[in-house]
Amino acid sequence: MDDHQLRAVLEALLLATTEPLVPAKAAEVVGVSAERCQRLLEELAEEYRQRESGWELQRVAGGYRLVTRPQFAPYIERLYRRTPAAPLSEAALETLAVIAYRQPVTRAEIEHIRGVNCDSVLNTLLERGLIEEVGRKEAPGRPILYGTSRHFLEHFGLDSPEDLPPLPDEETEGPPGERATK
Amino acid sequence: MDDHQLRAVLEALLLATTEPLVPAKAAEVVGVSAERCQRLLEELAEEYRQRESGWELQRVAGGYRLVTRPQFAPYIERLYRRTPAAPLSEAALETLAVIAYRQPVTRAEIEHIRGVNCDSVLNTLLERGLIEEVGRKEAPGRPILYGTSRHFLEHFGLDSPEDLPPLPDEETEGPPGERATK
Amino acid sequence: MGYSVRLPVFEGPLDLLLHLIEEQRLDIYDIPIAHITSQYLAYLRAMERVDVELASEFLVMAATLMAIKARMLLPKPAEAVATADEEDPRRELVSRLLEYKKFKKAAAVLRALEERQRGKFPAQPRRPSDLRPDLSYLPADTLQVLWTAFSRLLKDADPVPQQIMRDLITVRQKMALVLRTLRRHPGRVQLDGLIGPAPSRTDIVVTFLAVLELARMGRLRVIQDFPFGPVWLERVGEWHGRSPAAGSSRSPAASHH
Repeated sequence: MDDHQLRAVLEALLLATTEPLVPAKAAEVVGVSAERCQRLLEELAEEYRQRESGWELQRVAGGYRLVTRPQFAPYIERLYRRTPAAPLSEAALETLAVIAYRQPVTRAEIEHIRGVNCDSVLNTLLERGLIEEVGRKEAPGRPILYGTSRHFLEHFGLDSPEDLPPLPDEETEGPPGERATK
Repeated sequence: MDDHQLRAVLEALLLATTEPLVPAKAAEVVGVSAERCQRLLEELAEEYRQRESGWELQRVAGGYRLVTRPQFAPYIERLYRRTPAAPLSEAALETLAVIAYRQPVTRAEIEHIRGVNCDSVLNTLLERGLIEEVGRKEAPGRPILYGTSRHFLEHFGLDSPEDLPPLPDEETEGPPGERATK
Repeated sequence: MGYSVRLPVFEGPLDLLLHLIEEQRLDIYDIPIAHITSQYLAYLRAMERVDVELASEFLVMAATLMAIKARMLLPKPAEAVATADEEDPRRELVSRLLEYKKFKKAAAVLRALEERQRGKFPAQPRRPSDLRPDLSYLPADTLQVLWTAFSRLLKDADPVPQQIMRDLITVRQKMALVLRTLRRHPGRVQLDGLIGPAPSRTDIVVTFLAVLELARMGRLRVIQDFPFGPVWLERVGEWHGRSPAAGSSRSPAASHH
């Protein structure tokens, strides 16, 4: 199969699936190397950019996904009366932030940081598939450890957890007594 | 809006739905003439043909629909069928049994019966398309209700969950202590 | 402070404290504890007046603040003077506030990422119409296995209350209702939307069966974009006001056009 044909196959696969298309998976399906798929997917992404299509090839959760360009959202919403998924609540975002940056983390650790009970918000996040149980902590009671899921990456358009921006001001904060000025 | 931009809007509209896009409707949403939309859609169709994309613009019942080109169907099929070959675990089977016979049922109810956390097992079953969300229970937290999927029923040639073989001695079951044998 | 009409809502006591500190530009490393305590208590009283039920954590924090205030007022015992500097009663509170503040900022970052992502609609999947997921990994005797697994479970479980009710609305009636709803709404309809505000178990089952039947007949498609995501129904066949005339109604969905 030449590059031209393979590119068309990849486009068909992209259009046919909701899951981000992982190069290795596409490679297995077509019977070519993952590197070639990856290279051609990058080429496609570039082509759509150049051409100023209505869509873009987004790199997310380790794969590639066709999404409409954000500036066209109003037309889509109007024609299909589709609304984007409801935004997460502040409580959910705070909890997710703690989990994302501290994973794997127990409920008690999250609650200590947020200063409030997190039972119901954790349930919501589990139900929406944004977090998942990743194990048990070797501590009294063997509490559940939580981490972010693949769907978390998709929801925020991230390729991997490493793509999260660094935690703000992490290095400039110090214990009270050790700071000379305010 | 120039032709170039309008073309991108039409592409976004085509990507976001599987329903045929009717030129008059698109025109209404964007605020241009139906004829212009029609002309640009025809141009797009021609462009995808020339370029030998993985998709084509299909004219169907008064509208236009983006579909994968038929010769790529085998790859798409293989992508979907690339399910993990591993058989279901005992835990997954137990959970599936509870859902099959008690649907619609919440996670809490399943966990009550199985006596263990069922989060990851439910995810497995959802991913494999054996169960699906069928609604929400009108109870605090509006928990998700699970049921077996259409594919589950089809696979076993069942018309509805009621066609499952009856449980043994359903009426003779009592609390553990009241049964003489196991 | 005039907390008059609109009271801001806080995620918790730390959120509230941070707000007070930032609003009044106080130094987080040298919190005027008596001042902040009275502000904090004023807010709690205001919330009480408008009948907002406060989480118990707010009250725990009030107690903590008062304890810190008391410790700061206490004359230091003579032998403690030497080490006084390293034991600031506010120390733990400050480090918790700083830690919380970091995650509050991180939450804002996530909010921005989410907002950017919400404008991007993913491609709706186009499956070849005859495609079914591969269930071949299920052993042939799965039904038997299910049956055994479940009866074994029942032995160990408390009996689950089973309700058996007469159908108030038949599956066939429900099918007609579902079709009408889908006709009225172009695009997709969420499955939850088909079930009334307070559905009985029976209603849910009947709706479910009606949807299953319609899907089997090829009249609608059931779509879930991601695991745990909402379930959507999409009409297949008659559309754009055209009547579901016999024969023509199914064709648009099939890929053999």
